Amino acid sequence: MSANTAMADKYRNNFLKEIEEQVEMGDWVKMCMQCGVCSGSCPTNFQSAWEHPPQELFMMIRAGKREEVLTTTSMWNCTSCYNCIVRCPRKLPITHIMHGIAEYAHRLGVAPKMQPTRFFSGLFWKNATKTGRVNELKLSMGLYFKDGLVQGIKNGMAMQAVALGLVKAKRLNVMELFGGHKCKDQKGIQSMLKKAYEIERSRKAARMAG
Amino acid sequence: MTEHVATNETILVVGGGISGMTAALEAAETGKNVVLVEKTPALGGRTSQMYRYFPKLCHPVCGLEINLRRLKNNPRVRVVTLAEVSGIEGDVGNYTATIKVRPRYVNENCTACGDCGRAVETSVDDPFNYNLGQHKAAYLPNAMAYPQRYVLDPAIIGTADADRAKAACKYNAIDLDMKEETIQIKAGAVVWATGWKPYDAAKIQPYGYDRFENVITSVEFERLADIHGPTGGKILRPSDGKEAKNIAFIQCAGSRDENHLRHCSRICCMASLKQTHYVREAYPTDGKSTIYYIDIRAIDRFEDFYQKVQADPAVTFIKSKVAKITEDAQGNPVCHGVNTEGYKRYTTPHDLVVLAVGMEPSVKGINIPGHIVADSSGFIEADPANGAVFGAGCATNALDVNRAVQSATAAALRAIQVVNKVAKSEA
Amino acid sequence: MAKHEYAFYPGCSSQKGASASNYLTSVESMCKTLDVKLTEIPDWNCCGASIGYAEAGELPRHVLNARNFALSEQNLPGQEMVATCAACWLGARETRERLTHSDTLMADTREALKEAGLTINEMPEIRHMVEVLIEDLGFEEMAKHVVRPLEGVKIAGYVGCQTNRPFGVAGESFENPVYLDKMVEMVGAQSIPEYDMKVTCCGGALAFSEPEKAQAQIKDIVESAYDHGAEMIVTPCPLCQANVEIYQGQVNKTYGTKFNIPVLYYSQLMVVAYGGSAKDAALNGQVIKARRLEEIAAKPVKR
Amino acid sequence: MADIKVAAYICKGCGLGERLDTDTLVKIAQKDGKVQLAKSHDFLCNADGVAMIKNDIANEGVTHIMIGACSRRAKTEAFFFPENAVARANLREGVIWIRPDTEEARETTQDMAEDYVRMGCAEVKAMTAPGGNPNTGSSKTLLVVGGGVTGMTAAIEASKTGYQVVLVEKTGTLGGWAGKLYKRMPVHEPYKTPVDPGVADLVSQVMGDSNIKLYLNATVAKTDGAPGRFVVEIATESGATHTEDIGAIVQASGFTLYDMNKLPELGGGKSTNVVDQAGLEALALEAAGKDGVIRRPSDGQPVKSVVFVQCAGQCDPTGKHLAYCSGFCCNTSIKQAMYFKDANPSIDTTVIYTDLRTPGNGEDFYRSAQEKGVVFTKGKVAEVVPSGATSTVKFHDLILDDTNAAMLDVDLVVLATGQVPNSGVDIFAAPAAEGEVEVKPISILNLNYRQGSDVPQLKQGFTDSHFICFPYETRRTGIYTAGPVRRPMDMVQAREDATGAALKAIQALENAELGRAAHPRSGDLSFPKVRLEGCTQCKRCTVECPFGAIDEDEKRFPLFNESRCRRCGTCMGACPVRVISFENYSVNTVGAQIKAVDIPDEFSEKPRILILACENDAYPALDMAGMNRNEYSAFVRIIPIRCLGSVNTIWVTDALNAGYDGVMMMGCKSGDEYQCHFVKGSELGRVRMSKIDDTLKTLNLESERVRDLEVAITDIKRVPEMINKYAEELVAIGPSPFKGF
Repeated sequence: MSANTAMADKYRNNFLKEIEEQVEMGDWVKMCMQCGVCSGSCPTNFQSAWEHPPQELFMMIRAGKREEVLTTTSMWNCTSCYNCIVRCPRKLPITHIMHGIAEYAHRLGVAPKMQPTRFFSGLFWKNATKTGRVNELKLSMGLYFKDGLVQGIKNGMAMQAVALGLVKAKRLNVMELFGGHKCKDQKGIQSMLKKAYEIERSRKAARMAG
Repeated sequence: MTEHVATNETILVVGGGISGMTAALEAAETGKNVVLVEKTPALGGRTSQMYRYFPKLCHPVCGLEINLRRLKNNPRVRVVTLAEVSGIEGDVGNYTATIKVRPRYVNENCTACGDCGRAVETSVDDPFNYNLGQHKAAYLPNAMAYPQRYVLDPAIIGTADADRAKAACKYNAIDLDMKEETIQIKAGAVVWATGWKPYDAAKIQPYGYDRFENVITSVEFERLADIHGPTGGKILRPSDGKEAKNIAFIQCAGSRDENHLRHCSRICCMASLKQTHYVREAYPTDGKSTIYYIDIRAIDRFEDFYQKVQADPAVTFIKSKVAKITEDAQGNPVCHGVNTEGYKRYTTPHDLVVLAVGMEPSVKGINIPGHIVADSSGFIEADPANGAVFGAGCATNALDVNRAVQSATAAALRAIQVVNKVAKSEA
Repeated sequence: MAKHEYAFYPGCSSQKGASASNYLTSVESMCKTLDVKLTEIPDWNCCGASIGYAEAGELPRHVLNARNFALSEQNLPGQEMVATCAACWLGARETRERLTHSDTLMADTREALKEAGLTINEMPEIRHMVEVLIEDLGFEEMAKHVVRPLEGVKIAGYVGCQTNRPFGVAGESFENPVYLDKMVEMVGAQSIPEYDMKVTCCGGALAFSEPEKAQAQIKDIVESAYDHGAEMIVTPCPLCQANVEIYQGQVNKTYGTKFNIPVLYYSQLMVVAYGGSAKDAALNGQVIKARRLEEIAAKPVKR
Repeated sequence: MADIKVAAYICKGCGLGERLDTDTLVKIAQKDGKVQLAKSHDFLCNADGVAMIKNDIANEGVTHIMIGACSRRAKTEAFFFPENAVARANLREGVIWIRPDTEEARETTQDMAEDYVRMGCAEVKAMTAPGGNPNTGSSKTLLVVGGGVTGMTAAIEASKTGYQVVLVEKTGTLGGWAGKLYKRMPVHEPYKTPVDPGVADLVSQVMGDSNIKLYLNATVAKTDGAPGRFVVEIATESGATHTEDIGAIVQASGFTLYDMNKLPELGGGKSTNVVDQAGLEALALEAAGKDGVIRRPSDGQPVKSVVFVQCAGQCDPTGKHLAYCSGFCCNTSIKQAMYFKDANPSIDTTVIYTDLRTPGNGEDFYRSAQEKGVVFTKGKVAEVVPSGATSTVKFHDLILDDTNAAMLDVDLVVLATGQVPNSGVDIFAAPAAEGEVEVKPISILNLNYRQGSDVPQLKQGFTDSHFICFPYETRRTGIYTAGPVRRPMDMVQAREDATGAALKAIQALENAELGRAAHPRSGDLSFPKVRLEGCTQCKRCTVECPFGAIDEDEKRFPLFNESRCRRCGTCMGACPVRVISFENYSVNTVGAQIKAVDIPDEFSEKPRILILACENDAYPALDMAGMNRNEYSAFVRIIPIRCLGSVNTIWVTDALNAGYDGVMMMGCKSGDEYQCHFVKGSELGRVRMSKIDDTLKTLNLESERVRDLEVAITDIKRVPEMINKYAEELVAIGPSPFKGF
């Protein structure tokens, strides 16, 4: 049984409870009063509409629309601009809730597979935690080649001008592909993070049991 | 109104708005002596600055006229204007209030003939019109002003203008040597009716009240609609004097917001619904109102007023807390947000935006002499610890006029109970 | 002994040959003039940035930042941590807030840190360089060192998001912060207080993953700068700087615009105003050259 | 009439001296006004001027004073002579301030001033200083009808003030609705958790109060008399009736929940698992008595899911159910939802609302409920379908715009049905149409009044009052309604309201003893006198009095209950034979002024227009027009009247006969949203004047010669415009044929 169905089964029809226990800052969802200031403050929602803006997601969660919420691309449009947070009259940490729901959907493996930001987000984290520091070049390459070699070259070409400009300005170092910046104590970082994941997993499990 | 001597059978009423006047008059008409203290130069308070009341759309000054007549005929009420209570000593049945009285520079000889106003050259902001307009530095506070007596703005004292005013007065009513004085008033009980102040709209940064001229507050809008207001009752927008025909009303401007006021101010929804009538009245054929709201709180008998406005095709309701206001090239404020009923995004320009600002108790922040128990919003709570200092009207809660009068009448009785006990013990 | 000393957290983008290396260079020269001593936190690591959320989860993210606290505390005891990158500052500060308000989270963090042989006793304060300049030195002190005012240059102060929300610089408003405008005036240039895109989001990490969305934002930001007659844009954030500068060519392709406006860091303006050379200010690091500034930097210093 | 000495004083201040020929005015007062003493003064309102008048009163035996100066609304402290009859000729606001200061205007302006002096003299001569009401009562006992929170509070507060109280409760127990509550919303911070209703405490206070005489299982069988001297018969279960002497009455008859059986579509009456808010309180009390678990009525199973339906049968524009919102139900549902969540957080509780209304600190209560996990859904409930032990709630989710949203397997549905006031018989209700079965509600007060048994109602059954500024002023003097019978309200407000009503009642009985009028002419000592010899028993006065002050004696003559009277003069206006008058306001005081005006002949091209202006709104508006120097025609002569209702047609016909070219009547707005301070005065006046056309025909005059206008106190621009327009129209119509007769 997949992690997703396990959870769905565990929380039967109480999606709100599931979100409260399993999602970072999820226990704030119930405090929303549907004023919509978050949806109206979101830049990407205004550039090109989210499928479901934050306040609507909160209502859907209360209405138990589990499938729709976890599989939507919406949260992945968050740019972490924090407009919603500072304007929310109920002080909901909306940015973090968006990240939290996204992370949860990702964890359950139900988030839209090739959603570019989902992909990039994961890529970034791996890139950053591998050596302890971000390797911008590898990061970009990784992203361009996410849809395979051909598409990668296309993407690369498209970004060529940009890349070239940066290289000229000594702000992109081709040598980064081989080695590049890194922390000394990579081992320590790895085991530290491994521990952190363990603890977090056990905490969430405990919440579910309790 | 006369100058009776205050004793500990006297009731001190602080605040000359509708709550304070009601408390004072109800007590006086029950045979008690009252001293009514008002901060500004004239009685009437916040409601006298309103154009119409909901739900009857009648005029606040109409009720004020009656209350003033009751006052003029009642020797038991002594009115002290330009006065603020700075301290209260003593205990139930035996208080002594210290009151600072600012100089008016005009004595009782004044006939309100207006000669000084014509003589003076300086103009100053007119607080009665929320500084939307100016008046001469020698002025009658407003058309209904009681006492009906001119005031000199301290700004001109010691200038040639002050001398001009003095020279113009045939009745030697102008006394430039008046100084601030401190008087003491004995009282058996105190009614604290200092009312409310509109929440500082500049603090609601996304709405740019401090940046956009055509974003105003609901109380300012009252002055625009009022015949006695700066535009003589025409609804013109501040930036360019253009007729404002397409007006947005934004609810919960400060209220129901943990970044500002945590409480719901109760009256703002009704105020905006009422103000859509002003738009209709001013522009019967092409006036348009849009109300952005979270919940319309047209409580109890006001509901049918709400239903009437809903039926008006010139009024649109959008369930949304406006996210932010920007200004376009024509100086139109533009509302950005999402209608949460079915998720519709909007970016809508208006001629004028009116922020339905919340009610903040005037007592908030200032320290009421004699430790009053107030809630976290600053409203006075009914509490034995307050002794014989009784809150009334909007100093105690976000109330409409009807409820404020209720509250003031109740406070008057509580005060009477105290002075009656005093009278008994002294008899 | 310098006037001000801080534990320095440069962040990934400020490393040599990385996207904000010019930022670092200019900050170093700026600090020299202002007698501010920055000591790099040994072996600091990435803040995780907000974009890491899909994999990061809560605790790992905080642990990552906590490691920097621990290192700072251990190696530079008593010093406050200063970040030049808005994202690093925000990530670190967020972690600090959460750890302060949750004992469980703090306990879990300590447990994880053990694995790296580290621990936290007192978390250092987390400051952004801009905060240090404004709060610890002050505009007056900063202005003292101006020897080559950037007279007649009109500059749009683009604050962006992360130095401004949710924490922001003390006393500033989320919707209309003015500290950048003040800095612009401080260096003798002309500010544009009415620049209405000053807090518009540049699209952040979406610039990589969903460029068209980010670039739509960038278009507004640059366009408005032009509309207000700006010759250049100044910002306190590496991601803002990069996004707004390097994608202008692509924006032009998409929207048929002719954008070509330099985007600089406040530190670069200050270095030039303080009499530094184009090199000190790392003007060579601009993808869109800041000619006007280069000219000024070439001028002799008024003494 | 006792020998009177009239003195006229003309002020020269405020430009009167410059703009007018005041010496002539003094002569006019002597010659035409026929006053014994006439003086002018440079500055009449200053200490010296006032001293002069006081001296004349003391040493010259002056009894009647005519002051020709500023408006009667100005300088009231200076010209305060309560012992004397005083008239004010408004030469400032009413003459020089509304006329241009030009040579050509000088003559007409002077004419105006002279007429006002004549009018003032004529008026004051027709007045006498009021002697006071002889038929006062002196009972200082309050009657409180209703033993709920409102009634108990009124009783306790009155007792605390030192008054005796008779408290009548129709059931066997005190407490009313609140007595049936498990808990209530908190009244102090923190507004987070329901608290004890505190009714028991009120009950014990009442029981332990020697000032309060309590009748349980009792009703008011008959209320006779007037403030200060009510005689009330109280019928008790045993059949015995007790008679009490009462000074004033507080009616706190409360409310009944709207009947949920009228809401079958919401499951009302269809299943025991669909209850109203009272039903839920009962379940909560029952649970509290046992294991604290609220159980499903149908089978006693613990409730695992509950849905609250807001505005059930309320806020209904169709007219089928209640049109209004009851105000308290949102907080009540929130409170009741907490009953469940506080006991067991895992119970699903949902509140379905369209607009959630939690004013003031109720917002904290709302937040607290959300924290506790109560789910709030903005939606319109279409249908509640009970089946077996559970129900399905079908609704339109307004946020997700889902018209087919539904909550399944709901154990318990609570309908927030709202308050219906127990306000007794609607005495002005239209009689039931043919075939329609009329269910007359039971009277609360059984008033033995000519106009009916209960306090008049406004809209939706709530008792009538000057709703905004003067909420307590019912249309039955000395009887004050409080609590949900006056408007929908929660307990906190009801207690506040009760305290206020107690004060008004105390005030009423105190003033009744002194013969002083109640609001709005508070303190007025005048009262209507009737010359019964002239009365034709037409009953118009008894029918029209807005306050039901006039009954009929056994000989069918009008019987005035002075202390019920509010001095509006409507009876005086209604009387066709003009036998009703007040000492300081009568057919004569106004008639004399009308006659005093000097009417120029038709060749003078000086028309005359009589304006009868309501003293509460129209007259102040005209004053303020003057203060703003908004000019109007010099041909008008304005007489302030107490109320349009007091206008007697004779004034109009007299004026027209005397050669006035037109008459304007200015009164307040009437109808549902009336602005008349005597409630019905302006309406009655209008009805009366609508019949004036016939009179005009008999005089064969154009109907344009009389104009009835609705004027508000803010019409400071509009009124002058209307006057000037009318003046022009009259020129077109031509002069009155009656001139010079």
